[in-house]
Amino acid sequence: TACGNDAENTGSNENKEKNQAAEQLEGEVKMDGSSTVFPIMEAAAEEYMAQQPGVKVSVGQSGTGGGFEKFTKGETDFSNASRPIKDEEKQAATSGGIEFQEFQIAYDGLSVVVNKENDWVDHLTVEELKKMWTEDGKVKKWSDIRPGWPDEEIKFFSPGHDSGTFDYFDEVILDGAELVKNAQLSEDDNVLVQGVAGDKNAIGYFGYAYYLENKDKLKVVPIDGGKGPVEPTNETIQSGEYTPLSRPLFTYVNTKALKEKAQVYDFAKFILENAGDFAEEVGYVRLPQEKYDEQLKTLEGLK
Amino acid sequence: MAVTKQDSPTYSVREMIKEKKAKQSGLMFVEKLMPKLLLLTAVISILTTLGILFTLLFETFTFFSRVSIVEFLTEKEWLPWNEESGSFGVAPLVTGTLLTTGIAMVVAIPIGLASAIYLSEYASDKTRRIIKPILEVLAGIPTIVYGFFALTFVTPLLKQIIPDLGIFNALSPGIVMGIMIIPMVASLSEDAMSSVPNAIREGALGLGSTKLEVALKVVLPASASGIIASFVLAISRAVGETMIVAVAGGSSPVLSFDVTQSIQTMTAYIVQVTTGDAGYGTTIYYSIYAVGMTLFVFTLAMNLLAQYISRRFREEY
Amino acid sequence: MKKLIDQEKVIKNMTGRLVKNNFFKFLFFLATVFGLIVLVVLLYRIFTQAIGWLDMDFLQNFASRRPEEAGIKAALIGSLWLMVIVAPLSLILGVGTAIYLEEYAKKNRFTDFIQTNISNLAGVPSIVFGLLGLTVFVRGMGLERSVISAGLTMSLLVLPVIVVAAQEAIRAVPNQLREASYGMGATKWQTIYRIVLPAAIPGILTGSILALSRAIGETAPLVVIGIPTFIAYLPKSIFDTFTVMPMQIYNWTGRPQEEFQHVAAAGIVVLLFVLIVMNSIAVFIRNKFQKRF
Amino acid sequence: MELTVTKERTERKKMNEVKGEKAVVYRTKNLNLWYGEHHALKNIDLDIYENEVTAIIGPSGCGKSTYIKTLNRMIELVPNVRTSGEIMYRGRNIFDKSYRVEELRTQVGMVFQKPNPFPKSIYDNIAYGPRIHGIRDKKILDEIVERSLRGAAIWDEVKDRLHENAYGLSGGQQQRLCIARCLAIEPDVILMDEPTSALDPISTLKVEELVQELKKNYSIIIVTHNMQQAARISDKTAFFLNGEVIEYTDTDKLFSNPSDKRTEDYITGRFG
Amino acid sequence: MELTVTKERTERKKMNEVKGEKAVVYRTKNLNLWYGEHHALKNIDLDIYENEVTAIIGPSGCGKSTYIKTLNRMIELVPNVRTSGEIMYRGRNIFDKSYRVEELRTQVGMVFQKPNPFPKSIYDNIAYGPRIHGIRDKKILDEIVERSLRGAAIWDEVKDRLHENAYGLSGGQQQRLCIARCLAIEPDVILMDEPTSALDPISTLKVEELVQELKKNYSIIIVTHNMQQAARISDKTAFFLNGEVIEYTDTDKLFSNPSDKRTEDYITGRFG
Ligand SMILES: Nc1ncnc2c1ncn2[C@@H]1O[C@H](COP(=O)(O)OP(=O)(O)OP(=O)(O)O)[C@@H](O)[C@H]1O
Ligand SMILES: Nc1ncnc2c1ncn2[C@@H]1O[C@H](COP(=O)(O)OP(=O)(O)OP(=O)(O)O)[C@@H](O)[C@H]1O
Ligand SMILES: [Mg+2]
Ligand SMILES: [Mg+2]
Ligand SMILES: O=P([O-])([O-])[O-]
Repeated sequence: TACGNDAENTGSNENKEKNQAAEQLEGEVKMDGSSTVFPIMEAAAEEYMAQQPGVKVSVGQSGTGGGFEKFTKGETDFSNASRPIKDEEKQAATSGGIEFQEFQIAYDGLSVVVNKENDWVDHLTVEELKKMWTEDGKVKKWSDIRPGWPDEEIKFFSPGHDSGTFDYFDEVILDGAELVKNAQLSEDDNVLVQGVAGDKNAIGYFGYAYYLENKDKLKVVPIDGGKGPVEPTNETIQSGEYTPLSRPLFTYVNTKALKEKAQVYDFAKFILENAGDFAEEVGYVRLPQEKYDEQLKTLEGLK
Repeated sequence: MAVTKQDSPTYSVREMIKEKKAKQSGLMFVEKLMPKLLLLTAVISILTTLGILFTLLFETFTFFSRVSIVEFLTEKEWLPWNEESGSFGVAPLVTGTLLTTGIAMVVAIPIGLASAIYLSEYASDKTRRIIKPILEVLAGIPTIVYGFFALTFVTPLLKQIIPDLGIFNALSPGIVMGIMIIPMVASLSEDAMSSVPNAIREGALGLGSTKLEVALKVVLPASASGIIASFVLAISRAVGETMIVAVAGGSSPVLSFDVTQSIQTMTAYIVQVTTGDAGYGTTIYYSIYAVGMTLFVFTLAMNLLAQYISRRFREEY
Repeated sequence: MKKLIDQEKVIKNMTGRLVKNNFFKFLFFLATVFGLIVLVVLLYRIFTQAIGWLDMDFLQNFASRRPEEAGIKAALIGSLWLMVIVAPLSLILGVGTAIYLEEYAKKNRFTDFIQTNISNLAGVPSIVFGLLGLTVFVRGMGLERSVISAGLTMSLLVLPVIVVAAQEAIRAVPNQLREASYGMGATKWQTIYRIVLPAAIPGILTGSILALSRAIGETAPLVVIGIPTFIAYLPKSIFDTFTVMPMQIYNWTGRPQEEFQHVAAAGIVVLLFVLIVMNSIAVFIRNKFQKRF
Repeated sequence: MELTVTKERTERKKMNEVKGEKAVVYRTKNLNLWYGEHHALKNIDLDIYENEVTAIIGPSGCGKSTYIKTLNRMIELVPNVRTSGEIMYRGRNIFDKSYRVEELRTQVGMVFQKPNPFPKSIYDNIAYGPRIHGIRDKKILDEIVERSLRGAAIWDEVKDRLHENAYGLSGGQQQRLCIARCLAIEPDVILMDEPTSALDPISTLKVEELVQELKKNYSIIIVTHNMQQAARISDKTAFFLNGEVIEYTDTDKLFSNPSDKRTEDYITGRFG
Repeated sequence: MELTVTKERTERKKMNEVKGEKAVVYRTKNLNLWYGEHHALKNIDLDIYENEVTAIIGPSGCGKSTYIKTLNRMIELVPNVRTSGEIMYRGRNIFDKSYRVEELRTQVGMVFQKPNPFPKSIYDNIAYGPRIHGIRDKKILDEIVERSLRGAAIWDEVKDRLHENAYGLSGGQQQRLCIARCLAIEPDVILMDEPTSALDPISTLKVEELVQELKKNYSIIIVTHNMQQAARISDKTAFFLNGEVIEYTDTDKLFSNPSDKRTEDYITGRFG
């Protein structure tokens, strides 16, 4: 009974799936990588397996770097990433005989937040951000950033150095300069939320989803990237208005697996078809539909 | 009354044993085989160590081909994130580890030993049977749970006493780690103390000793080796504990002994990197093996020291 | 005969000694209770968070992006699978090693070396075992991120704890019992198997409870090995990929949605339940056998 | 030792007659004891006199050890033990809530059936008692140690290895060490539970002589399975059977002219 | 029991004279033993005869236990023990590489100085020996258990609690249980190291009678610190002193007319 699962299908492209459901697949799909991307892929795997119970999808969260390490050794079919693959990793892939294809699946808008009781910050420019967050040997006070702000020490909360989030912030804001030494670092964004929510002089940044979930506890800071202050919202992130702190999220697929394993191809297709929905559901922002369509074509070409 | 030919039945045990013996050639085979099998299991532990050394050494060498070992040992900053201007001095990670371990021991050793004495020397059998398993539940709670307990309960509690306490600090995870280790110290020490024969306790009580005197002057010295062994295991456990410090200690490798501020331990660093963004083949990637190696050498040195002490204390009864 | 001991002074001292005894007794009691209080606080916090989220669905569902639908089935069964490997393997290896060292090994350099080696292994951080497991089992032997890889890693991790506990327990068995058995013409192995081991069981179990509890709650080495977190199927053999409860809980606590904190708490309750069941079985056996010689 | 055991006993008996009745050290009134459900001591009434040796004899399992352990409340270490009745020591009921058991045990030393030295050096074994009672002076301790070891007839064997572990001694030596340990705190009463059962005849003789010597200052209660020993060294003897005191009287009388048939049967080896 | 111990002994002696010299069970030739540096047995030469009771006496620490433990090679459990010389058991040197120690110990049972029951039920204690030697039949085991317990004069006391733990028994009961355990495998020789030192007189008497009974089928070597016991029950007696055999001859002769001055001094209680 090949069509048994159709009833459970949700989503916009029911018709397409009905056609495919005729073909029941089996086998494993192994996916690992960025913890930022994890919730989207969890959703994808969950829904996909409801459709294709014969396929076993596992999703790990070893981090972008850890994911690529496995990926370039041929241990996984997909590697999720919150940044593009680096040259060293490309090299490792080549020497491991791995060919791959990059797909963008959603946007994340890094959100800069301050305490709810902070009534002085209305927005920050990229320069101000850089000034605040770079180490210069002195204690940073709010009054150092903009005259008129309180003469109080700023408390910094940042994701750890080894996260994709920090990496991105480092690239676009710090520009390679050293992060303030007394910043409190944590690998866990929830902890950062607590830190900022607990201290009037705190400032922090993390993924958009964490801000969305804690809107009531935090105050988000509009960022002025040259065209006036912009607050991160679904619209501003998707349209690219929220810059420079919005970043794409990726998944990389092993093209050999794509060719040899029907379930890998099928799952890749499923992701591209549904990633937008799943992204929004778990707190990220969808890409413009053209981007998904474009990538679906690329995928078809790899079959 | 006794064994006589009359009341013995038709069989003789002696004859039966002889008979069976002839058929029991398998017994001698097992007898010869067992020590060899057991030796094999004992050798597994050596293989494990070799495996660890092999795993660590290989990548550590690569690391030291990029970063000089002198820098690793003498530099005072741990800033591996920047490929060009990074600094690889392991000292901040070591002090972070020492701080949290020290605090944990200050909590676990007195409380654990005191619990052991209470359970072994004062508590009734029934109390012991109830309390010991409950304490063991404490040891079984996943460390990740403790991590959040430290962060969301102990740190705010401590902040009431120490207003300057950072949201991440060495104190809170140290204390919680100590609490986690209490059952280990208590349970293993209690076992060591329980194995001191009761006749010895009676001897001391018969001289008019209070229970405290029996515990401290007779039972403790008699079980010193077991107790020290429990301390060693506890210290090692604290040095190697990962999730609590990773969650509640922060990720700031700084060379300072200020327990109120954020730190990073060696283990937390390894977790940070293995779950993080660092690419395969980067210096950061190799640095976790060098840190792992440091951790290994560290625990090795400590254990050797503790073994030396425990040998000197050993009592036979 | 000249009295060297002044009885009056002895009686006078007595009060002080007794006060000291009672004071310390109270202190020791407080110390014992301290652990219990922390446990109560911890459990209270977890249970209040878990309430309303813990139901049959939670046990029967796989993980999900939707907190209401998220369940712990794969991780729970995965943890049990892990125990299926770790418990027998580490016990056999651990007790075997302990017997070898205590009963068979001659006092020589090699024995000393094994002994030292074991004590040192007991101190090697779990995360280092993770690196070992990744290199040797996952990659070296090509076992991938399966039950068997994780099980082997965890077994090696808890092995030294079990060895040390078993050694202490075996050492505590009075020699008179061995002599009695040998005197009956029992072989060495018969004596060990029928006399020494049964007498040492309570001690061995105590150590093993602690060790296995640790294995079931351990996260760090599995993080290093890279056990996946999202799995919506059950392993069919020890060579299948799987996940375990601490990994799943770790994942949930890191999620942005507040509701996942409750899901995590519910997961912790399940984990604690499994732990308590394990402990109870062992405690039952231990109490059944426990005696002082 | 210039006096034979018998001579000394006769002499002492004479003295007693001169002084009249001695003071009661222990007065046991209607003592009952249960191990859980097992009724181990039944309605014991027994007066024990000062500066005498009181022997307790009886077949295995009759409750000798149980009774003697009750006298210094050591029995309380066994779980589920219940008692009723009274034991007055020097006029105070030892079961009184206000009676500190440590005080009782400082006055009432005990030597056990099996040797139980501490896993410490010989010296530290003996010095343990004085030390817990606050004696720190090295010279006094040295003196106590030597005197106690001499008293237990073991000094010559161990004087050259006082700082070696007591577990290196043979069984007999260990037991004498335990006696010495008990002597070190100069108790008022000494309880001995088959103290010579692990000793060879020579050590046994020495201990028996010692017991005679000690009772000048101390009262001694000795459990023994050796009727000859009881006859040799004790002034009074109690015969226990199945947890009851069958007969309690002067040793001479009990062995020469027992008033109970069961006593007679036992001492002549006729029942069992 | 209709025969007194003495009657029986005389009878047996007569029989011996009729049969002539008995077979040698154990022949010890020039045995030396060291505990590390301590020379504990010195040039021991001793022949032990079949169906006799051989007693070993001597002061504490003289090496009695050491010697008897050497006879079933139990001494090997002590680390750093060295021996030289030979012990022939039934014509084979027990130190031979090819002699399996388990075989030796199955033939040579042992009862120890301190009771050492296994932490098992009474039944399982007795059944242990037969079981390890492959006897599994429940009926036979039941019979062996009863017979052995009766043999050790403890059946009546424990028959209702065969499946309770042996540690619940009193010291004396435990020791008799250990004797029963040894009887269960019907050895050829029984070594006893002060087997009655923990027993009351009645049990002691029973065991002594039992020893007499057993030697009809078994050869018995018994260490005792009780010279009366040696005199009562043994056929031959060896007197040990400082690890040497001072005198070894017929018990009657040794106690009535010792040829060595030291023996005389010892048995008359004159030295120590
Ligand atoms: N801890 C205990 N629990 C239960 N019953 C006990 C305990 N100790 C002794 N008994 C029982 O109480 C009775 C008296 O024991 P006790 O040890 O006083 O005898 P005893 O006269 O000293 O014997 P022995 O001469 O063998 O030492 C015995 O029947 C014994 O089995
Ligand atoms: N394991 C041992 N290690 C070192 N020396 C020992 C050991 N066992 C006994 N000895 C010593 O060997 C000598 C003989 O001891 P053994 O136990 O044979 O004496 P024994 O005649 O049985 O004395 P007892 O009547 O007290 O039991 C003693 O001096 C004793 O101290
Ligand atoms: Mg007794
Ligand atoms: Mg001996
Ligand atoms: O898990 P990351 O997205 O921080 O690499």
